[in-house]
Amino acid sequence: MRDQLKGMQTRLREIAAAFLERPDALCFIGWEMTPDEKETRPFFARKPRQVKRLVWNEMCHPNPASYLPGLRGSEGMIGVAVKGCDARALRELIRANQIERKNLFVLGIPCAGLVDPNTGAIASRCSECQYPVDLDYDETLGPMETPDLTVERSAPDLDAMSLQQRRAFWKQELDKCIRCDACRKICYGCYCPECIFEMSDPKWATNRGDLADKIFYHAVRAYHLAGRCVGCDECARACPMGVRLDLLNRSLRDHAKEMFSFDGAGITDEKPLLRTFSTEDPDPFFGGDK
Amino acid sequence: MTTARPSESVLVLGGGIAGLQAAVDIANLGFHVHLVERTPSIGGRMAQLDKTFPTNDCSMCILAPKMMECAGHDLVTLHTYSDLTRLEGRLGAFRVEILHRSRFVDAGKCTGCDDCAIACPVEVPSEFEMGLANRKAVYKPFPQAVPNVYAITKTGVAPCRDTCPAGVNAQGYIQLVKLGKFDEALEVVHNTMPFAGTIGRICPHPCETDCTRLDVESPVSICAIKRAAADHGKHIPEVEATPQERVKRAGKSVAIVGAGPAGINAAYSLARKGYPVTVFEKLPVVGGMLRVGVPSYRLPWDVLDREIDLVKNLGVKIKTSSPINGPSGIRNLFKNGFKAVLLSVGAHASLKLGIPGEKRKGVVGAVDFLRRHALGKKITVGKHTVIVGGGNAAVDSSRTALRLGARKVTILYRRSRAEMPALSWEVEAALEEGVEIMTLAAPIAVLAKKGKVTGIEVIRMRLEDADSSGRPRPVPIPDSNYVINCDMLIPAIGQAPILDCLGPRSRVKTSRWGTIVAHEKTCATDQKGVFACGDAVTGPATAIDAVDAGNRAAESIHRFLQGKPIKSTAPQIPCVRPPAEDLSGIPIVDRAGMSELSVRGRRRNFKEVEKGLSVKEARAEAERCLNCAPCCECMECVRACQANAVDHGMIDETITLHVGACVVATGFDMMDASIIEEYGAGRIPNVVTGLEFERLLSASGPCGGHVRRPSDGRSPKKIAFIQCVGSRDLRNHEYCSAVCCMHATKEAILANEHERDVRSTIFYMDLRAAGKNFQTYVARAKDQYSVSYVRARPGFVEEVEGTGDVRVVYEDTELRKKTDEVFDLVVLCQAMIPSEGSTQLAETLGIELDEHGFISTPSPLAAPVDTTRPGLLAIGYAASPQDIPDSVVQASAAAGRVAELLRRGSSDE
Amino acid sequence: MSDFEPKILVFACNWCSYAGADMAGVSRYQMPPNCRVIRVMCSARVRPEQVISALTQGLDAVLVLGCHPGDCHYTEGNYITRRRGIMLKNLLETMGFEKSRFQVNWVSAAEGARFAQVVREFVEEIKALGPSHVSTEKDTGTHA
Amino acid sequence: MSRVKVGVFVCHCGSNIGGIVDVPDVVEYARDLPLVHYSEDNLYTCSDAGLTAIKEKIKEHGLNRVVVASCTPRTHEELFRRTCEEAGVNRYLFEFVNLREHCSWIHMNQPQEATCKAKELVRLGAAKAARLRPLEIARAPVKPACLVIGGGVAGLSAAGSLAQQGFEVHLVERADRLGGLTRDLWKLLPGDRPASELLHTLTSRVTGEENVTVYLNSELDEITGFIGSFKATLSTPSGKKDIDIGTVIVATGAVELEPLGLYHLGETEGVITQMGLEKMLADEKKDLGDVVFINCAGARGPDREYCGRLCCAVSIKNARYLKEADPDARVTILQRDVMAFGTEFETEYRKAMCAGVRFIRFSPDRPPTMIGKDRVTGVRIYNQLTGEESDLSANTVVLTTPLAADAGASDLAQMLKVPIDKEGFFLEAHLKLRPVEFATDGVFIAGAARFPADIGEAVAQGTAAAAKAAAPMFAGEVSVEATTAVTDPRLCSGCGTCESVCPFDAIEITQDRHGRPVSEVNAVMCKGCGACAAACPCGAIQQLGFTDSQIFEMVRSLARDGDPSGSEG
Repeated sequence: MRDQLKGMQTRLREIAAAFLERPDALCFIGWEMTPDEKETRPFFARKPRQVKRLVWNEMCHPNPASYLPGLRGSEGMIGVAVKGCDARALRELIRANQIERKNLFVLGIPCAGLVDPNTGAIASRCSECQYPVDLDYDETLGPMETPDLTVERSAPDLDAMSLQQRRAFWKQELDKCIRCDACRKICYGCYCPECIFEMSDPKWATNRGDLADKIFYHAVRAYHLAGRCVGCDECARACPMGVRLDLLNRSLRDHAKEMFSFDGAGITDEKPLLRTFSTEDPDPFFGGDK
Repeated sequence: MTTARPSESVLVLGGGIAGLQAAVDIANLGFHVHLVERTPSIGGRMAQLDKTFPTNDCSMCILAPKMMECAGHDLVTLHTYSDLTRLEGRLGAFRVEILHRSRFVDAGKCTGCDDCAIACPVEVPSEFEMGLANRKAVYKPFPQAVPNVYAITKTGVAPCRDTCPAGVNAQGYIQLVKLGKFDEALEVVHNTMPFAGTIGRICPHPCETDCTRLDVESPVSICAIKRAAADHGKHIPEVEATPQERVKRAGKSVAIVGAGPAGINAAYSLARKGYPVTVFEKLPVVGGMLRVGVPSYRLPWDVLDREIDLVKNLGVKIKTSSPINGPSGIRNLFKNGFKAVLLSVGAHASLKLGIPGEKRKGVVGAVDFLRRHALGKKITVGKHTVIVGGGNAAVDSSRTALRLGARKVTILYRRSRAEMPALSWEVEAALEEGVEIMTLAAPIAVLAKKGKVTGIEVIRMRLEDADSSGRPRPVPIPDSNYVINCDMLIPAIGQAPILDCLGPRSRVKTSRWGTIVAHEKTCATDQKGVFACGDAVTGPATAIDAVDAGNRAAESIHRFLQGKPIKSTAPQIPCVRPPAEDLSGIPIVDRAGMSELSVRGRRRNFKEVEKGLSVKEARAEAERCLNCAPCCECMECVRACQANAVDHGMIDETITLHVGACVVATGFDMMDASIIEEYGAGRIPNVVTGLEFERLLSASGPCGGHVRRPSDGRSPKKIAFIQCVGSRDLRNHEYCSAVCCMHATKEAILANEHERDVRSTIFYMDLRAAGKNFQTYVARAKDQYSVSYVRARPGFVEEVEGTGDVRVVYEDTELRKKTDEVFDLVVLCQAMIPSEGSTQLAETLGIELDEHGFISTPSPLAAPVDTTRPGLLAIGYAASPQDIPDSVVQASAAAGRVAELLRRGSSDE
Repeated sequence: MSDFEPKILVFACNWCSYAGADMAGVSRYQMPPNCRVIRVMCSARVRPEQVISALTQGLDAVLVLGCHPGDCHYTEGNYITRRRGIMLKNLLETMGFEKSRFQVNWVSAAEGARFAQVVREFVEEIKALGPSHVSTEKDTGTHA
Repeated sequence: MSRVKVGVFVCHCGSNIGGIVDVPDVVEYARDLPLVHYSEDNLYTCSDAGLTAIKEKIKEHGLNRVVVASCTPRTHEELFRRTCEEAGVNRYLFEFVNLREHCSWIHMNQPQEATCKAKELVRLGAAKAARLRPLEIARAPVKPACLVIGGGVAGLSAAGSLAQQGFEVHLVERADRLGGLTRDLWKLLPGDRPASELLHTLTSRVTGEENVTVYLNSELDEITGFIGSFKATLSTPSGKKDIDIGTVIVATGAVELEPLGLYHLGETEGVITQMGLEKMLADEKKDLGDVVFINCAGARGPDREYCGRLCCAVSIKNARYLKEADPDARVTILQRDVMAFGTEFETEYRKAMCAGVRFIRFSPDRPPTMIGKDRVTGVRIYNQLTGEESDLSANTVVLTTPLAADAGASDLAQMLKVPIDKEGFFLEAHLKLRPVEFATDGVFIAGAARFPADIGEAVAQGTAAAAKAAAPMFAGEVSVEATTAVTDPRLCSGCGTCESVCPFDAIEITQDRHGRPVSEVNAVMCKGCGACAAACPCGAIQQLGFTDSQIFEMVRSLARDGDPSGSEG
């Protein structure tokens, strides 16, 4: 397994180098090892010689595509390496006019599951792994299909909890939150020029730092990702206080699947969950037609 | 753009969905639209629908915005509660007359706040709810009515008020008593006379003989209710004239000779108009016959005096024991500054029997006998008293004689009991008290000894055919006379006026019966400024007649003093009753009995016999009133309305409009389903019509959307719909009404939606679901709403004994067998016919109708909305049977056609 | 929590549910006085963020009313509200709010009785639940 | 902007409000609400006295926001807005508070709670009023010219009506002649007049009118723009032609369904459709022998659920003509409900029966079957009434088929951005109350293109569509309520959520000056539902009159209060 990754990494570097040779190439976004060699971080290679810093291994958690909105409108072609979940995010970004496909050189990398640095086992996020369907990559390092991974979902299972337990769980989790907004900064889906939490009129967020304020913040952030979250769990990974934000998005994804059989964001070109409706949607509100 | 913008305007007849849509579309093309609607609100039949097929839109949800758009449009003028009466002219130049029926509510002030309806005591079946629920006389057809203004249904005057000689508003005070508002009830009586208590006791109440309640079980005891108002209510009538008028009329004082009911009422009426009045009364007491003619056990003197005080309270001076006699009497009155004189001296002279021995001692005329008693003079009554005559005076004398100690009292009457003019209940009371009545007997001679009467010779009579008065003629039977011993004889065969107030050469003419000659309506005599009324003019009549005479005299004197022509110009208001079918189904409640003094309790005293109704009894009795007018002008609404928008004085007015074209959209009515007896409409309670069932379904309907069947209020689980009731039927209407198949399907779906276990069966011949999405709608009805369709035309329906269910007997043409099935409820989808009055309207408009009564369209393909007359268009159901979408299309087409006709005056006409 | 009087926010759409509320008023259906109705042109105008803000700023429940599916004056508004409502309801339950704190319902212009019934049942339900758990735990978080 | 001064007018409405709510107390409470400058009560605010009071106080106290607390806005909002306008205050600086239907009438036996609630509702109204901005009604010019697509009876009627009204009309017809389906008909009901006579009347109102241009053998290629200013490109025999129009009427009609294979149509000789029969009747070809009609052929079935509406009338008409031409011929109509609704068709149905036409009912699960190999000789039927099978001799079998949607309809629908239903017919704005309009303003529909319609209905729908189109053209402009949506480019990420949510396609993602994608609202097409404003994550797009800040402020003032009688800043 190790040398398979090694082979892919060399192929990655060759393709990146070839791309950067092109006169209109602006940069190639991939991963590089962090100084402590334990994790990877995003890396913008601008010259062919920098490709040797590009790596591909089981620690490539970050999503290179999430930096594309920042480069919107810049001159030149942008190369980007994307694994399955990143590719789904890329499709959503293109749909949302955050980057134009014609300015991109997309390198698809078939990922066989990332490793959680703390436990060494396959990351729990990969339990949700699903590849996008018929996305047009410029190049791929192999067949971009969903690997068959059997990964346990990370505990706890909120649905199994009683209301009181859930309430206590979130009180304890959200108490930890220090509103550093790291989760918003890391997420591919947060590309609004001015986020509503920074607005003064209406002053949505009260910043009183109490439970009410935090519930509001995390509920609104999760709601904004309903039908758009690809399940990369970067928000949870980026949270300095270890707040289990991913559980909110997971619950919404499960519910979308159950109620509207919506498979997930960016898998197909079908209209995203909350941008459309169906007259046959369930009507759980009492007195509804069905 | 070449279109000139003429200031043309267009008339649209009918404010239903077709009329509304046409009005909006025509206005959007720059024409000024006059929308004429017969009922108080636009909205038409669609407003009565709960939902509309096939989308099951809530009907009001889509109609209300349309009504607001139409009413709020700058170029649309609504003429609601109005009818077209005349149309003449040609395309581009029509002159039309519109009758604005009076709402009795000022549209500018009314804000639709519903306070008046809450106060109104009168309930009538609501047309909007197809008679399944009631509404008040002041009403809005439905909550979302546009304009949001109330109207009062006042089609005429109730029979009780119409027959009352004085026109007292009986229905008015009955309704107020029903509400327990005795003060206001008394005020209504005081609008006509002060004598509520008096008349309430002695009136022959002709109003009760004409009361509609008679058709149910027995008339309302109206008179007793009036008396209850006097007994339990308090109201002091005030002078109505404004201060300026009073000052102006101060100089014009009126003299009235005779303080009887006529004179006093004239004084009362004139005083309220602000005139100073002085009444001259010969007798020492006030009230005339009321005081000295009617015995106090019928009319206690304190009741009479209390009501006369009301007149004095208005400033009327009454001078008793001051007769006006001789030729100088009247002349002196004028000399003393009176500007007008009214002679109301009544008829206080007893007529003589004209038989030998009449002048003997012990023979006393009835009037004199009663007067002497009333004035407190001593009268010795014979042990056995005989009274001759069959009228009230006779009966009063008989019962007075008993009370004064007579041991035996006999009434002789020459005809039979049936012809006795006295009030039947007074005769019965007399019999109860022991008075004997000998009929078919007439006195021929008075027997006397020592100048004192000892007996009377009587001859038997037999009756032959009617004489001039319409009563059978009594003819003496030869030598059948016999003698009755008595020691007192009271002739009570009539009265005549005593006219010593007129001099011998008075310019006031008198008739050969000794009564004053005065104009029947205006009470004017031949002498200028001298008027006469009451018994003195008509001979003995009832007290209520005298009250009316007094009022008429007062009105004439008022006009005389104002220098206006003395003729009565009161508009003739029709007498109306509720339609007969509204009377069926009213629970029987018998007339309230009046508690009376026991016979023993009446011996030898003049305590009042009839005790009158208690508050509770009076209110219960008033509940029986059927509100014929229906508005009773009890003025509760006026008192309740803080915007003082109610104005009972409003009258209908006709306006003239000049329009370029006219669009007729008068819609449809439902055929009377009871014509088809075999289906039992109107006979079997649980057989209802389509529109009635729609109201039962409607959330704003009589049972709030929970369907309850008429017989026992249970919610029906199995419902049958019978189609083509009267449609496609050579006996009634050959045409197909086009919408009933879908209407039945919709109602079946809604019934199931309300309660999921409801099963419906629709009996049809051809299921005509031919519009857009209609077939899908029918399929959905079958699959999801347990509606089944049976192709059969039921022979007849019959009620299942005891359960109220209905058995439908039919031949199923698909299974080819005759069968029957029992349902909880049967809904008849009867034929829909052109709205009431369509034929006259067609004549007024000069357009032809087709053989079915719909407005004919000569070229239905090239010009689908044109009629036979250029410039007149016909749309919606009035033109041909069609549903709402087709009517809306025709409405817009009419707008297009109007623009074509009026913009370029196109040549192809 | 018998004497607890919840404060409830109701969004009603101008064409159907607001008209239904009017109809309830015209028919004098009596209701508990806990609801405050805010009129919006369509139920689709109600922002989920506004619902969450309300529930965390001291209101005990939020009810969004629209036209019956198919009746919407703007043809699709209530369908959009329905889908948003389902997702928001799930999110709120996940974060510890009781199921009925946020409800969506359909009332047509003529259904005065239904509006009254919906309001009555909703107030009873919230009264039974007691005040919102967010407002009762107004502790100061670690972060000023 | 001058300081915000809110005026609050609380109504008694006789005793309807004042009888339960302590109105003076509410007025007192309102006086010290934030930014409220003046408050008073009156007996009937909607009466003339009430309205004049408002105008006077606006001038007297320099009020620039008005709150009326009385009954329901659905009836009086327009009245009070006009009053504010007459007093010089922009009509949108007005807020309505419902104290009657939503407070006094529903809390009649709880006066304290009703008064407390009334105070809060007034506070909500004042909070929103303080944040209202002046708005202007959006207006767009409308060119008085109309494009009518389709020259059948519906198109002719529409074009004729508009022509008579003096509007410029462009009539496009795909075929080489005007008349559509009616051209191939022989005689028409009622009156058995020849179809050509009707067509002459209708076409004479179009040809020869100088403001009408007829394009034969032509089609619509492309159309852009919106009500008042559409740009259409026609492909005509003489090349492409661009025209500017204000409104469009779709009258493309429908085609007769020819269900090949059904009852051996197209396989066995002698099996024809009604249009085939009409041609034969027109060519005086009469020796058809015994004829059997089979109604509901291809209609009211699994694949085509709708009823053809007029085909029963056509079969009744032609059957009678056959009997009148050859009384000895046996003419039978096999039917599954005779849709002869109304007066005219029911009479025709009876006339046909009297002429000797036999009507036999069959049920869909036991349809008739053809007899005869190459040429049809008879029809085997199961007679529902008698319950037996029997054979009818027939030289000709005529299938009565419904009108079906024209194949080209879906392309035209795409071009005009109007919907079509599952049967392929155009979908109107509202089936009951707006049958000849599309939801998209300025585009109208008439005739069988919407749903099968007989000639009388098609002509009526044509004239109706003309009237609907004439309204904006006559007014020369279209005005639209100002509570539409508007985007703030600074906040917009260009993500297109609003565009995809808008029910009326009134939002478009365009480029701003720097080439950044930004959403833009067409105020004329926007209906003001607000769905976009609620979908936008960052609130870049707002619905005027119902902005986030206004609603947020109302909820905040409601949530933060404690006991309303306690005043707070």
